[in-house]
Amino acid sequence: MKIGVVTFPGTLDDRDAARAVRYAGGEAVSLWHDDADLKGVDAVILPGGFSYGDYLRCGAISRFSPVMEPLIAAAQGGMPLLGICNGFQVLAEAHLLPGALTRNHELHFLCRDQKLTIEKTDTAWTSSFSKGQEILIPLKNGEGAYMCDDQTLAMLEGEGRIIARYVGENPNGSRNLIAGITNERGNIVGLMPHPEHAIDSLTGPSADGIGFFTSVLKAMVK
Amino acid sequence: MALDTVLIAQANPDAAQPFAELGLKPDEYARIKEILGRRPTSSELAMYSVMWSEHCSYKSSKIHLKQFGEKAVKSDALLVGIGENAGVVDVGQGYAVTFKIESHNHPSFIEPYQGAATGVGGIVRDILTMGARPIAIMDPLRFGPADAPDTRRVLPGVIAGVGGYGNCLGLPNIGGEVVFDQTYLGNPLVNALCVGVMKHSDIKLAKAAGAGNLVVLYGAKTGGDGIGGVSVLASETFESKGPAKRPAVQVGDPFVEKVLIECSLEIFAEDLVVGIQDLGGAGLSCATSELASGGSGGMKVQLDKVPLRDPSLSPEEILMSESQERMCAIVAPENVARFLEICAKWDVTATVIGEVTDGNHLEITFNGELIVDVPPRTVAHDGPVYNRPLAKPAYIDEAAQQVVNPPLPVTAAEIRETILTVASTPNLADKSWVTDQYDRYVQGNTIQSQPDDSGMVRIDEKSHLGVAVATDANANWSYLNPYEGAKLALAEAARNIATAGAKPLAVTNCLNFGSPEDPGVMWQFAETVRGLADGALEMGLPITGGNVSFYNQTGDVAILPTPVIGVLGVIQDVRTRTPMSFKEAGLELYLLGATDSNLSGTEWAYLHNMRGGTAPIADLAKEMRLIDLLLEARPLFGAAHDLSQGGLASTLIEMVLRFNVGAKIEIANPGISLLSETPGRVLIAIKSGEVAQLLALAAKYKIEAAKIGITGGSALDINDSSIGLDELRKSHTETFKKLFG
Amino acid sequence: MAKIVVDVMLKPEILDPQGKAVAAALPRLGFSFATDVRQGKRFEITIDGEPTAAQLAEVETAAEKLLSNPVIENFTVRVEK
Amino acid sequence: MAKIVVDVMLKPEILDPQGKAVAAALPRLGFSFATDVRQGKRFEITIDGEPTAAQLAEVETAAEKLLSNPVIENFTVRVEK
Ligand SMILES: Nc1ncnc2c1ncn2[C@@H]1O[C@H](COP(=O)(O)OP(=O)(O)O)[C@@H](O)[C@H]1O
Ligand SMILES: [Mg+2]
Repeated sequence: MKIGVVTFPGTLDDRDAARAVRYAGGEAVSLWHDDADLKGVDAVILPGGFSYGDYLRCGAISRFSPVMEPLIAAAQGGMPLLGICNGFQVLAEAHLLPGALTRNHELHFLCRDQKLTIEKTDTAWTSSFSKGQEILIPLKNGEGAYMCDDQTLAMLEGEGRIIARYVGENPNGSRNLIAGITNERGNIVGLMPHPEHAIDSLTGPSADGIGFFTSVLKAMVK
Repeated sequence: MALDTVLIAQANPDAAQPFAELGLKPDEYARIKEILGRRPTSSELAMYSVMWSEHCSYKSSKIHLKQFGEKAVKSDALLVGIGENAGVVDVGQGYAVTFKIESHNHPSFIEPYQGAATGVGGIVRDILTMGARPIAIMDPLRFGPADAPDTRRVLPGVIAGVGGYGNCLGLPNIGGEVVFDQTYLGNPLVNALCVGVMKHSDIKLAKAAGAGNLVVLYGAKTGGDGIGGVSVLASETFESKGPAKRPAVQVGDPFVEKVLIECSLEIFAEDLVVGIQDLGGAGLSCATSELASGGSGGMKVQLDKVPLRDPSLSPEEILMSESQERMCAIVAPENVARFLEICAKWDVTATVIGEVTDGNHLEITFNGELIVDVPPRTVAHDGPVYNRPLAKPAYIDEAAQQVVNPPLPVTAAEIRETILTVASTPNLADKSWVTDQYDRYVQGNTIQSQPDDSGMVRIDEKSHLGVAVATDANANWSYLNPYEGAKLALAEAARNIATAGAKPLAVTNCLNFGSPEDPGVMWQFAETVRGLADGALEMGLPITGGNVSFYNQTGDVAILPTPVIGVLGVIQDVRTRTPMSFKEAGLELYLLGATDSNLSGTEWAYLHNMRGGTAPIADLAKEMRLIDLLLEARPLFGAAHDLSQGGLASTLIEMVLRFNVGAKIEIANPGISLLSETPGRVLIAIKSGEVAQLLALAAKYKIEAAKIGITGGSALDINDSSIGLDELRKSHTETFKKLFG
Repeated sequence: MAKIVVDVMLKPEILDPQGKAVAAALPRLGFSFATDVRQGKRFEITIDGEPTAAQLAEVETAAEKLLSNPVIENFTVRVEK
Repeated sequence: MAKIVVDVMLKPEILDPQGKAVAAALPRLGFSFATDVRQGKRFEITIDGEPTAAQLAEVETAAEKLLSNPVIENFTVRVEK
């Protein structure tokens, strides 16, 4: 099972995402932003970081990278695609997912161990979890507040497309405590916190994050 | 604008030059003339003035820093020592680790965000220059009083700047310090440390060897950053109207640096460079003269080839610009095409600006005219050396006379009150408000970070080899006795490494002081260096590099002498480290090391406005026995945490809050027991069944070991007093939010 | 040489934490003039010569596609003297 | 009710990484109009009634002390209709 991990200039968590794929038992293939070639991968991760310095708006410049064209087409055709943090921002900027990620309400970069509940388990990236399961993974970003208009919010809630919510105090001002969402089909997922930093309790707050990566491997076997 | 060339300098030897405005003394100017056998061109004057500045030439400190070489221990672990961009240490399995601290104090006072950000950027480039991948940063910081209005301007900006730059580079922040004192109000200290790792074979040096090899400048374009001072050259020598405004502040672009790191590492991996140097202070002046004098000595540079962000820059300004995110590489001609190709891949501007030549002339031309022709060593290494007068300041003996007797808690209510005060005082309060703004997870190798005693990162995923780094300074003790203060800071940093189970290997330092022209300050400095050199020798640790920051003073009030000492250690398997606290109830708490009643220089005395007394005398032989004990007894420990500022009180607070497991403590003489800061102490948690083994080892290493309590519960109970963990946490964590939130 | 200015502001219904923080800071510094503050971005684009209608149309497109995110932001384009 | 606009831009001699990134992105998207891009901040301040001279003077002071950093930025204040 080959999972592509895209590197944009300024991407930081590509090696961690690749490690998470390996830990889960998959093969990680690195994809370069400037190369419109998906190298035959079965799924793709857009990892965290500060692509293009997060200048202008997070993800705004990266979404126009050459690799995005075949990627968008493949994802629209059903290929599993996970955007973590900056990757989520890219997905929102590319309108593959609704809404936008905006400045944290306290206006600081925030790095902390965050509890989430998994609310949707029938997506390509969350099937290893049980509904309502609480997990602990790092949250780290400056612009992680999920924003959208009321209509979109009602749609997301109504269709059950919120895959994970923050537990407890709202860390960044996200509407309805949204930590991650999916598209209708369940193959594209955007998640603000970082499961790739929680695959081993030696280096992370838990090993809870591995579930996202084992999920997609299962989904692809099917 | 007329160009001052070597020919003109020869033809017009008596032209007046603004050397004083550039910070050169008349005798220094005379020496330049003597070296060149003529007056310098304005470009040469620019180079000498900046390279012979205190910051670049170490003219006041050199004579003292020599001791680090003279007293050095012979260490097989040291692969590259003082003199290069950063020292390199062998940590085994073919890995080499490099680390260094630098200061960016003054710029951070002027523009806190950019000052701190570019401070991080600069030290990271120093580490990259050695051929290493940067893997972690730390940020020892000092500010004025926590509630001073200017601290509310400086601190949030500095924190945002350290985070803004470091986070964007993808470097985990694994520790640092935040300390407040009145003397830092106009002189905040922003020190930044970076650690990097490489294979032995990848070590790179700053040398331009091999005639015919090319000089490649790559990274950001050159702008007018940080050259406020040099504009006098343009205004006085050339045009009466003067040049456009030149910013004194440098603005960093962390995105460009991140790309520069990846691009450089790809270049290193293909072995495409002969020598390399980052551009930091003194920009191209420094890089070209250091590269040339580090190699065979000759170099030709075409300055007009330098890509400019601001086309109005004069050659003098291009030579002195401190624009960030630039590197200079020496590349064999056959490798240049590939070098440029990698740069193009990363969208990094790269330009061949010159070549290495035979001989010992650094020749710089501008549009074909020779504007610099100097022996590079005279610029880079043969700067002036001062043996500045020094005198023990009067305050030392006065302070020694003072009685330090702050009120001590006796009753249960007083103990409670004391613990809450210690928990919430800004110097000892929880620093999450700061560290939550730093990414500690990126790269996926962080084993320890704040609030642990040391930062620890894994460097090999398979073998689990790791390194630990701690930085420490105790300016209160350094103020009372700079010699002992330096030794005590060294011992503390080493101890902080060892509590986690890592073996101390090497030392770096950042010496922050007032004006070297004040004999009292110079004495503090000399005593500090002597203490550090003696201490490192006694502990068998090589000093691999460092940095000196002078002129941190407001009027004639200097900052407290603040030698920040960094110690690096190695741990064979990070999975076996000792955590700083306990998750289990029922463990016995043992205090290793004895406590004495000296309260001088403690946080408790400071809280009661008592700054006098005498510092403890460092017992490094005992510190080393304690370290050996910690390393040998490690398998027995459930937790180990160092005692330092805030004494046992602070250590207990941090331990019970770490994993939210309380403790029951029984101590005689609670005031002294809780508040003394006697060095050489560690609190450990151990299973009852293993105590006998511990005591045997403690006896072997002649370290006192005393049971003071037991873990468990949801409160910190000390004798008859009790504080619930929730209340304690609130008091510990609220301080920073209230002040800066 | 001309300067084209693109102003980008969050839509009124989108929460603006930066503007809110400024609005809260002003009274602490003794300034009482503001009833509301919103913070946005200003782009100054330099072009060679006087802008043509075609160029201005291009700037509009760039403002819509790149400089702003229509999900949360509005923009205006104008030529500045 | 009136709107006062404060525009804050980095001084021309100061590096503007954001503007640079935008300028580099435009041609990649096929836009060739820009010879330079600078990015700054725009504050829209709402006040009750028409602004008085005293209020405008206050806004100037606030712009200098809070909204901009004079070490690296310039600002302009104007009333918008
Ligand atoms: N306090 C010190 N202790 C030991 N070495 C020092 C100290 N200060 C400076 N050095 C060494 O002197 C050399 C020059 O220092 P510096 O100018 O800071 O380096 P760079 O030019 O790379 O910034 C370096 O090798 C540095 O490690
Ligand atoms: Mg250097």
